[in-house]
Amino acid sequence: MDFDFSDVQQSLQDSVKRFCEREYPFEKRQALLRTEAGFDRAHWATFAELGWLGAGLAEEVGGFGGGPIENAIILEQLARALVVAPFLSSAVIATQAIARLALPEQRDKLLSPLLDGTSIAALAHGETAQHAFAPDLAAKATKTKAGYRLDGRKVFVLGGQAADVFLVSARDGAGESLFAVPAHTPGVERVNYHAVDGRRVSDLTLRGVEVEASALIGAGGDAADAIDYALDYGVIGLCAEAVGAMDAALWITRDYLKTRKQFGVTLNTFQALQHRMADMLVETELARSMLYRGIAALALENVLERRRGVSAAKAQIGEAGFFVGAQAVQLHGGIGVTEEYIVGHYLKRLALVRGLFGSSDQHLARFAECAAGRNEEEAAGLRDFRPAPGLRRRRTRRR
Amino acid sequence: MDFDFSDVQQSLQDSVKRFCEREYPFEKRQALLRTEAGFDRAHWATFAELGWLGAGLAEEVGGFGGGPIENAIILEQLARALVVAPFLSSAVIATQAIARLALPEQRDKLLSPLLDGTSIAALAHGETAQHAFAPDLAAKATKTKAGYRLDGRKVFVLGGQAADVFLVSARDGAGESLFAVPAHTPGVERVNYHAVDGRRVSDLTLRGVEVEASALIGAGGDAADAIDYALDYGVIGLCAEAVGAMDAALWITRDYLKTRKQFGVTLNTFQALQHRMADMLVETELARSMLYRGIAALALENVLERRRGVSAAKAQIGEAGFFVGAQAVQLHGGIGVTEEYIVGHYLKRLALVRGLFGSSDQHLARFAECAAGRNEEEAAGLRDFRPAPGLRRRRTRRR
Amino acid sequence: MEFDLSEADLAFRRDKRAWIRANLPADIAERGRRGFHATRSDVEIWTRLLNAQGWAAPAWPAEYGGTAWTPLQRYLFQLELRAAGAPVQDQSAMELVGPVLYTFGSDAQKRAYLPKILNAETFWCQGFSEPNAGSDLASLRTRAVLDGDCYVVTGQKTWTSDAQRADMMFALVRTDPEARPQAGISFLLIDMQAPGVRVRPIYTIDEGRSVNEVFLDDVRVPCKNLVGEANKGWSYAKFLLTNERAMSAETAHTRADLSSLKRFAAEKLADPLFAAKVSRLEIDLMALEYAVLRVISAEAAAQDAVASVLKLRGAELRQRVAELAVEALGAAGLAVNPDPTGHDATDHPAPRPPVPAYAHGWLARAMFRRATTIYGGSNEIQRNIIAKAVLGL
Amino acid sequence: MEFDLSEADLAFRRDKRAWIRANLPADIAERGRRGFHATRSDVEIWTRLLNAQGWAAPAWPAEYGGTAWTPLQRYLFQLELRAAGAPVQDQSAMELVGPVLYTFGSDAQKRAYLPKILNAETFWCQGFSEPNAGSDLASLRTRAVLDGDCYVVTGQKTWTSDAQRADMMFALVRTDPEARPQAGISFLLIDMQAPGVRVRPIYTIDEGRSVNEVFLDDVRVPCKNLVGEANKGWSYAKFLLTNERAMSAETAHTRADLSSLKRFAAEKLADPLFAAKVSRLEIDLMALEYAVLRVISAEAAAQDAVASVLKLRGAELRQRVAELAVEALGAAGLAVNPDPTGHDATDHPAPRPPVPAYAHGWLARAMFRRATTIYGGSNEIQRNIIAKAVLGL
Repeated sequence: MDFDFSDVQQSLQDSVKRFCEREYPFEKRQALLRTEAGFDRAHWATFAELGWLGAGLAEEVGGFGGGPIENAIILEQLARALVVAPFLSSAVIATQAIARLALPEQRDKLLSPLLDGTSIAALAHGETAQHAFAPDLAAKATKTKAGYRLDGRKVFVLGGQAADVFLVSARDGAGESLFAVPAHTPGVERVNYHAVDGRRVSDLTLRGVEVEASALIGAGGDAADAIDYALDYGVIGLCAEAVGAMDAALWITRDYLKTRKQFGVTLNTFQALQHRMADMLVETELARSMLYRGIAALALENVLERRRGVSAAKAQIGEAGFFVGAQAVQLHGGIGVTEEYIVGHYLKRLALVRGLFGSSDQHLARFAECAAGRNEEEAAGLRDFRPAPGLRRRRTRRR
Repeated sequence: MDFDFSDVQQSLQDSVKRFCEREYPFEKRQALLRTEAGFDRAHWATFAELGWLGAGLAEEVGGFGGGPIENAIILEQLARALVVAPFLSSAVIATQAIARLALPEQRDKLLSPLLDGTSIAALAHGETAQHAFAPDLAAKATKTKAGYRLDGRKVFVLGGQAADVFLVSARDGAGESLFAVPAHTPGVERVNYHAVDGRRVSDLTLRGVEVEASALIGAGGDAADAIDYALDYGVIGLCAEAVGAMDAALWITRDYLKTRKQFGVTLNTFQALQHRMADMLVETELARSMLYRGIAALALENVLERRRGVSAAKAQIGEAGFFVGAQAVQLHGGIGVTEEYIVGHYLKRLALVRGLFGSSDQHLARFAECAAGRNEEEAAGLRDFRPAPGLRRRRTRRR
Repeated sequence: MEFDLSEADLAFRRDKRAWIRANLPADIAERGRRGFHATRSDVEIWTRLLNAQGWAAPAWPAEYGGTAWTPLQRYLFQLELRAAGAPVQDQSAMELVGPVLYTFGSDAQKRAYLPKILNAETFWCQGFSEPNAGSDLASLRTRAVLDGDCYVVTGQKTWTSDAQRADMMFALVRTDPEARPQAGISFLLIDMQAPGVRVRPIYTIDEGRSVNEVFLDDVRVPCKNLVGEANKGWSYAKFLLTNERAMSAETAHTRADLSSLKRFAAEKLADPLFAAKVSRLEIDLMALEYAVLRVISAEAAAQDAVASVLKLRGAELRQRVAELAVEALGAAGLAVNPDPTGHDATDHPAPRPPVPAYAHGWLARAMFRRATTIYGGSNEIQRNIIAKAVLGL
Repeated sequence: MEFDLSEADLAFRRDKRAWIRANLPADIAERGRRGFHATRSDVEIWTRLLNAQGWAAPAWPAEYGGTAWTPLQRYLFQLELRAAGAPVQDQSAMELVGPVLYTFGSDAQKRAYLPKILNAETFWCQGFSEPNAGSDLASLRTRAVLDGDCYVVTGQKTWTSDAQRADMMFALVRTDPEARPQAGISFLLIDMQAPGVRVRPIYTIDEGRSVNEVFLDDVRVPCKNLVGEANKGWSYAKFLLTNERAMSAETAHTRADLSSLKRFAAEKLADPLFAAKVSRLEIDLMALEYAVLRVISAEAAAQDAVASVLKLRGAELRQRVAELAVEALGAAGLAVNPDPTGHDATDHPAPRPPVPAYAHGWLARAMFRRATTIYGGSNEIQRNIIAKAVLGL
């Protein structure tokens, strides 16, 4: 085990930090959020140049030989600066879904535009506000002469507003399939709105949407596992965002307490507030520990064990994050609930993390389901963390 | 509404306080607990003389015209002094079960010895460690020439060691029935042990126990509702004990903090401890409020509404009580976990309250079940608290 | 002791419920039940309907237009108002400045202001908090200098609720800079239209506008707008802040929220973990309701110990009910959902999301209610008070 | 970064598991898994078996009889020991005084004591706490006065774990009453059989005896029993208290408890609310386990921030697992359930209740573990430390 950064990881982190300092100071961020798009496409080009869009992909599929750790490094730093670019939705979830599902001959064509930043993708999977993991798909794909016709409705498509292409899940004869649907295909109706943290999301209605045969990703009927995998990747990405937001909120609050005076003394002299801060630190460090545990789980071959680890991370970090965010606001007092001050925006980000891709309780239930029938005796402790050799991520650049 | 004591209630409280001060200082209590019986029969005679054993019974059944309020007044004070006499089990639960179930012609014969203190009764109903409210009775009663033969097993019979007579529930042809079984009837095997707070409890095995026909309480087959009612009475009694224990633990801890020095100052100067104490006060006062709400619920004619209110009280007070008890120990530090200091014994009492007659979660579930199908619109607020006139307790002595 | 409602109180409650249902305009009720902000027009219409019955400010003495209801009856009336979705009236006027005026105001002030409050003709806001004087109110700096028959007021107020719709502000100002902090403060009534008054919105994390900064630059306030005596303002403010403390639990609001939640989340309640959270909330609310009743019913033992509990726990429950609603809504609870009345929105409103009508407002409430444990004395301040005043620590 | 166990560590773990299963006597394992107190005899047998392998004190340097295992391997070994129900060894000796002796002790002290610790021939107890010196250790008053080749020790120690079975005590005593509190303290080794040593039990709320008062009346302690230099005892004590801080989370204990709970409470786990509580506990434990691994693996960022978290959260989890077990047992969890080994019981033991064997000990643990958030620096003290040392508040 090794919890320290490699040199390559360290320089990746430094590079994201530099970007955020230069391009994403809070006031600039707030102005950007007030624009229609809510994000700057020029930033995306920078992400591509710096290699971040392929940071979580193996080299043989055109990536940089990284994995969830590298994605987490990027997402943690982006979350510290409250960046709202669709990194998680396109560069993590959509990219991982394609890398997992696409046939070797499709892969390059689908991934290249995502990795070089010319195209942004979004997974359009969920169909009701309540869906969490595996919705019973109502969207359907019908075989046509030229390809497929898609009909259905998708809600809360993360990063939907910026997307050039949607990865639309639909049921066909064979099972669940995933189709790459250009956003401006006739019959695709997109309604954009804002998520709590300013991220742009969309609802899609697909009515008789005609796509070519090549829009089908994978062999057809085989998409369920890949979608599940990509969403687990997304959940861990959210957890990384949470850890970044928690840590930032914690230390901003610490600094505030040391300067803000009340009753003639600075607030940091009040023991009750010191202890609250201590509790926040406890939650933050345990959340980070859990994030590492969740990243390890992503590599597990046994799907139940993977889900169990991912859900454990989501349930724990979702709640811990909201606690830290809410207490950061509380310790700030009135200014904490204003739009013009940064700390409330961390709470919003943490509220999104808690609620997105399944609530804490839904993940708690999934955790328990995945554990049913598990050999506790054998699994006690760390045994269950052992990844299967076949799926271990490549670590060619590891120190 | 009127939350203040009447004169009669005030003098009842004073009288219990005086008894506890005289007869139940902590050291004497500890010595008493080390005796085989764990309680002093002479105290029971005093309870009878002072009228406490019938304090919760209407005058027409030989009581003193009181109800659950009067029982709560007594139990709260007894709990403050950590009294372990079987008051709850005999003078509340068993007495209420009889008063509710017995035919008019049985009532006096059954109740008199309980009210004059010559006999102590205990309800023997639960059959497994997991039973909470309405166990599916395995104990059975078979009609014989002379009366009934009883067979079965009862566990965690509260106040069982001191009991002269057991009220044994059993299934017969007609339904659930309740039998008054003298403790020394052949075939009754009793194993006594200690509950966490020092109370004596028993497991009973009944093998071919022959009782007379007159042992049947009520008309036969009709005991389920009365047992349910008596146990609800018992739950509210437990809640009253909890409130007494919480309040006592709170103020003892307060006094300790004001005298105990550490790092050169008394502990009460530490804000984090002040705030913990504030949280304990909040829980204590809300528990008392809930106790009153629960007492009001006991009088409701609608059984679902009664259970709903009783379970709400148990779920809330059980958890609040344990919190206050545990924090009282915590704030004391090492001395809090010693057997020779009083505060840990409040925690034990509060642990019993939390666990007995159904866990907090079991009561939470019962609360939700009872609320299903309820007209929320009509019930919003206080409407549901309205007792049916028929079951309003008599208040002849009310100021 | 008697823990039940009397027949008379039950009848009172039934009557008021029936009257409210018959008289509250349906469109206003619908907006209220959906959690939209009450528009000034809604408040005017409803307050005037109540005022025609003599019920606009039940807690006021009858001679000033109040009722002779008992505190318990007033509480029951509140429960019915909230349950019906009636708009919240101008609390700054009804609950805060009104009682100060009829207790300490001049006859001229009473005549000038009280009837217009009762009839929702004048809306008020409270000018107490200042930057750098949050929980430590006595350190306020806005000063008022006597100049002829006017005070000239200069300073800045903040966290001023509803200043954007208010006609008048009641403010604490420093009239004697030499005196010790509490002693040199006066209580002034300031016309929001007066020259030198400028209101700047403070948008909050619900992306709404309910609080403001108010800048006062050489604002001339007639001396007749001084309430009571000069330099005695602190005692009027204390009177005001301890007034109606039993209402600070806001249980009627939480009860109404909980009812809404149960209506729209019926399906979600099949999930035992969610149902348990709702039950725990309801049970905590039941306890708090009875704590309120103990204070209202003037239980001797409750007056200190319990009253201090109400604000603290009440604020927590208001947060919890909104969070549960957001959770029940799933993804729809994560969508920014601007108020369709357009009232009080920010200058850059988000587009409306395609979510069901019942989802409206819950996310905004969950966010804004982080402030319930901050304003009116934060929960930390409440714990300080309990530790000192109740426990003597 | 690499968040998985290496093949070598997995192999290490498998090997140790196999050895423990093959060598731990079945009756001892059964007592351990049922949560009975380990008898001195059990500890002796097991420690000697380990010592024959050279594994009695893995953390010690190899030259003193330890192993060359990595901290991670030692942690894996702990997990396997606890999972198997192996008796907890003499922690005062292995983890506390042992490292002090091999680091600061004289050669004679090393020779005299270390081998006997490794072979469980000498059992130890810690004499630090005193009445009126709980969290504030430096205010201790027991004094040692030099008299010829002996120190004459007089005073009182309290909360002394296992003093009733100990052969030796390592104690902090005041040798220079004039110096400032920390400066005048020395570290002495005291024979528990020496004249003037008297042990009085402190029964705890589990109705067990694991702590004691130790009275020292003119106890003559040879000067050769002074560890290191006179008046430098405080620095040795600090060394000792920060040693093995990663172990303070006691995750291996909690993991073993959780496994037991899941075994006996399989039926209760069908209740979704109970299952959720168990899941939450397990998830919190998983997070804490990884926090331990971060410290053990010497992650640079973790050393201060995370280490301080371990004791605090670890203590809470030990409480929670015992409380969940009590809840799962229903009425059987409310029955006082004395240890059938009879060891360490009070002088007035309760009768054994007719409950299943798996119910044994859980109530006692739930009660006794209220102390986990008190001893070794209470959670309040831990929060103080985090606030000051980590957050710089």
